[in-house]
Amino acid sequence: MPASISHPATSKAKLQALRKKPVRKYLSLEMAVPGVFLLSASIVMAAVAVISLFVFRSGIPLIQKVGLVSFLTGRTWDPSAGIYGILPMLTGSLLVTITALVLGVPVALAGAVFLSEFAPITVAVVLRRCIELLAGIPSVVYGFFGVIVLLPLLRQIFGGSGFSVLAGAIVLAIMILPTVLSVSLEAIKTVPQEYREGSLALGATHWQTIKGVVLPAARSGIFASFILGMGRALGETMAVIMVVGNTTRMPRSLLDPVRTLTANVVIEMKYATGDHQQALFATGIVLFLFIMALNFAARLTFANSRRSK
Amino acid sequence: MLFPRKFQSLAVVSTLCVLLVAGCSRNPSPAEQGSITIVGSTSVQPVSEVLAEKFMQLHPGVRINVQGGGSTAGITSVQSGAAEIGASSRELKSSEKNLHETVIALDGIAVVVHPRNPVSSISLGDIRRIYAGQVTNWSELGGPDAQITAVTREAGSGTRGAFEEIVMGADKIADSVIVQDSTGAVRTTVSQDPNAIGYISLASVNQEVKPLAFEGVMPSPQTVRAGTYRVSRPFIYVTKEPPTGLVKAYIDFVLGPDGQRIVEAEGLIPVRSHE
Amino acid sequence: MSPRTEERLVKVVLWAVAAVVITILLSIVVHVMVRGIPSVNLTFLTEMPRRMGKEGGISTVLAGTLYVVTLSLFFATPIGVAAAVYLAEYARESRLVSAIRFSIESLAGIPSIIFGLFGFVFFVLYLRMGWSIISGALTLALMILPTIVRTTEESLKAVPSSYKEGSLALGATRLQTIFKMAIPSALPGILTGILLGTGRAVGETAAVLLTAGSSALSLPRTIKDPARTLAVHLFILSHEGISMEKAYATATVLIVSILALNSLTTSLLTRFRQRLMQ
Amino acid sequence: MTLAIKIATKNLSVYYRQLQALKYISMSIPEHSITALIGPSGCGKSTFLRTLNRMNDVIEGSRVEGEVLLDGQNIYSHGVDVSEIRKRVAMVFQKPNPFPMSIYDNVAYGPRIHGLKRRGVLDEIVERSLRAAALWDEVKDRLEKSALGLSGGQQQRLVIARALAVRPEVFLMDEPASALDPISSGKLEDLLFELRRDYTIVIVTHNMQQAARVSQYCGFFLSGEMVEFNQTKTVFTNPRDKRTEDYITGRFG
Repeated sequence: MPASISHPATSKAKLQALRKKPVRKYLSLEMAVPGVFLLSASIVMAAVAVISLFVFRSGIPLIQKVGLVSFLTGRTWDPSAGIYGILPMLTGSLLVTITALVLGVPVALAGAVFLSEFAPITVAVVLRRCIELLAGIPSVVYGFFGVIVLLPLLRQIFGGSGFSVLAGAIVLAIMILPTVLSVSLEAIKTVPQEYREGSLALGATHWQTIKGVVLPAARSGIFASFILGMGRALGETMAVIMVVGNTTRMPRSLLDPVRTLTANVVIEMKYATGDHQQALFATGIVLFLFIMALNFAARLTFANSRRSK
Repeated sequence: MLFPRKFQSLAVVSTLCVLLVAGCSRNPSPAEQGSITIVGSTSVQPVSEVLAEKFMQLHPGVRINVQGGGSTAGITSVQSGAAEIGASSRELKSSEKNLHETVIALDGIAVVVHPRNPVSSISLGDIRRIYAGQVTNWSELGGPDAQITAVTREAGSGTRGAFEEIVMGADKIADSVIVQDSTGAVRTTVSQDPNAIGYISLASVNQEVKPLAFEGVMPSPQTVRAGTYRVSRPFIYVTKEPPTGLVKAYIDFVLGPDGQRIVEAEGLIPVRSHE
Repeated sequence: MSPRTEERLVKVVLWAVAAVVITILLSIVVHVMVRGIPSVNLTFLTEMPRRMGKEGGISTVLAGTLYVVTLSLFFATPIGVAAAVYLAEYARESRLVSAIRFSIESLAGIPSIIFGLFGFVFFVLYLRMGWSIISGALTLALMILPTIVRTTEESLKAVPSSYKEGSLALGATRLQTIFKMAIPSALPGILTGILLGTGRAVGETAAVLLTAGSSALSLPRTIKDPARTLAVHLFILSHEGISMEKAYATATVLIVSILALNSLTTSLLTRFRQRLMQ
Repeated sequence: MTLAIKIATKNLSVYYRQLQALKYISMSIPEHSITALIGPSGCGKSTFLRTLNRMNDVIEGSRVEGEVLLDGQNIYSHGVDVSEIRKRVAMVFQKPNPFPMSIYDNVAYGPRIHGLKRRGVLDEIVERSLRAAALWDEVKDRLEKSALGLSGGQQQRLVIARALAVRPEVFLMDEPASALDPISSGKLEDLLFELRRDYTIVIVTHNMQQAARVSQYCGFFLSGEMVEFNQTKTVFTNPRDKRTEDYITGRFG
């Protein structure tokens, strides 16, 4: 082949290669990398599936054996006799959680309103840092504090052992405070400034504006913060164990000791075998479904809020 | 059993995968590699740690990991091969009897109250009635007029098992009794509440709580060993097979004079004479 | 009550609430630190714990914490960021996407004890990883994944679409736009997510206890070795009643590290914002 | 044409931290008329408007010097009830800002915060205000629906109705038509003519034709100063200041 022909041909091919190569490389990357992204996103899905699978598989046999209804409504928990009823723990979890919300949510909400509307800049900065720190403290420290400070205090005031729904609720109220506060703070902050100005321009006071326009406009976000707080309270373990007394009897007042679902799992898992161990996994399943349902509720409220905006 | 049979074969496959993923392999015979994992009862953990420290001092090439997790976790781990030695503070269940067990020590269980509590001795009947929920005020036992805060361990705990067997007999611990899930938590509760009563490992008794004489006998290593103090339980090392190699060397050390001296120093009751 | 008096009253109440919150926080922190600080010194930080932590220091515990947390970030960060990029930049409303979103929210809501149970049956027993750094790290990675995904997605979405359009209009491909424009702009948010996750991992007890074990007798050498983290150490010290003095000291170290982590986040963010402003 | 003075400012200056945004403005706004404020972006006309009902208080770091007299009373003097001032001096913003609640609740919001609770009276006020804002016919069947479902023009008239419900004396409007299409904008101008009989209106606008069409008085702002204030006719046909002329004839950017 004569060089005079081959030369321009190769240079042309080279040119083409030069022009095409990076493009093709990029095209394949453009196709492949999103696949990697999707794969990563799917890992999360797979994780939830595998977690559900393993936890369910370890607990369902017992629920089948005992029967779902008698498992959920049984008032006696006596593993040595093979009796597994979690109604006291279910009640305990709900009682502790609801009391914690009743105690913690108003404070958190007030804190959020204070931070976004009334606090001078410096105070707000200090307070926010404190809230962050509060959120970062491991739950064991809270439990620790509950045992050493709270229980003796409750003993002094109410008598008895101090171990109670109330003790658990107070500790949890402090623990969920940062979550509820920061999420509702975000919700309040995203309320457009125009709403505030509109209300002020009508002669409303600052507080009337907050009450009449800002809080209603942020209500779905605030509600979501309650649900998040509730989820945290329901799921909290270590701090609660240390202060609620962990009895398996149905509580009759806020001053009675109780056991929560999480406590049931953690306390007995160390030494449980066979049916007993499965019963603890089954307790975990109940907790799991409960929290999933809560998440679902939160999701629905979010979806509703988006639609109304 | 936590897992159905068919998963065990799957487990083999997955182990291979894990070996690939983790990039480092577990030697099938850990004895030669010089590493032992002891998993189990948190009551046994402190003495195991001291024993392991000493053993590692004597054999610098050996590595011993001591884990908590509870008796069941220990037994399960031995069954599944995740650990060489399981530590149990309760007697093995009949379904677990296929494992090999070595009693390394005895542990007395002391009934304790707040140091300011005037009561200093208690009968078996009284304890039983307190825990069964029939006696609820200290005045019924010659103490002040105050409600009793009875504290027990969680279901399945070795300490509770021994307590139920020896003290409670056929009676059940009432569901109104406060449950704490560790020796330390029971001790803290009793040390803080003047009206509390609890039971803990003799080795964990300190000046924060006051041990009661039980049926007229004070708990001590001597009385437990002599058999006059009746509330005690064994500390057990569980292995899958009769121990061999490094595991055997370690257990022999524990049962030998050095090991048993450590056992005694930790407040437990040796099972072999070491004089 | 007139609106003006009402407003004054509300202000007083809110100030009082803020004061109460601060007081509670400070009393917890001060209570722990006052008892802890005297025992925290170089020996405490560099010595191995002896007799379950009753004597000695926390060197192996510090190392264990470092290993477990770093490894969990090593797993969670790339996956979390990639998942967030998918959700923020590629996802259209579809069944798959809403399933992914629901999974993330569920994962975020699962209590740590469930993670612990799962990690125990899956990593420790089923995959036979045993109580090890790797089991603990994988469990923690799953736990902090939603935090990273959510914060990263939020910050990617907060990048003005005009930036992206500007980049695309210059002929950059979508991928180039993501890597050269979107991710760098969202970096502070991504960093916050990672640090938040770190905080959660450092403070977690139940999940680590059940998966990474609690051995603290020697320095872990490989990822198959068990480890004890600071939070677990604190739990064991206080819960088993081993040594309150050491427990307070450990709690102090833990609180100080969380504080340091928080300040690091804040200062990084401020520096980043300043750079953007210039 | 001599009318009573509703609002007067004396040496009014506004600072945002170090920056002086308004410089010594003295102006008298006559009653029952429409006063337009014109000028390029950032000249201070919106700032000026917001000082007239103390909406500037909301902005952090702002500081006012000088006096604003409403019926001869300085609204910045000590002990003045800001709510009372804002009740008398209503404000309509550039972007319609109905609250995320029903149409009815939007209009009833003002009377309610000022202590009115009786449903019958509220119904009456809502209807009267919506009629006055020329919106009643369009919304009378959907009063319980969310106000966010209205069109932009309707929203802006709703906001005016909401302000009317508190019976103000003065209306401040900050470019109320700039976000609206020409038809809605026309409707709004018609409404302004109606309102002029009972209220004093101050309107900021970018739209010179609009200023010329609707207003009787006109003020021209530039760089925080008021260059010229006069009858609209005079400002547009015979400006006294060269800068006003340049602006009106479009010589500014």
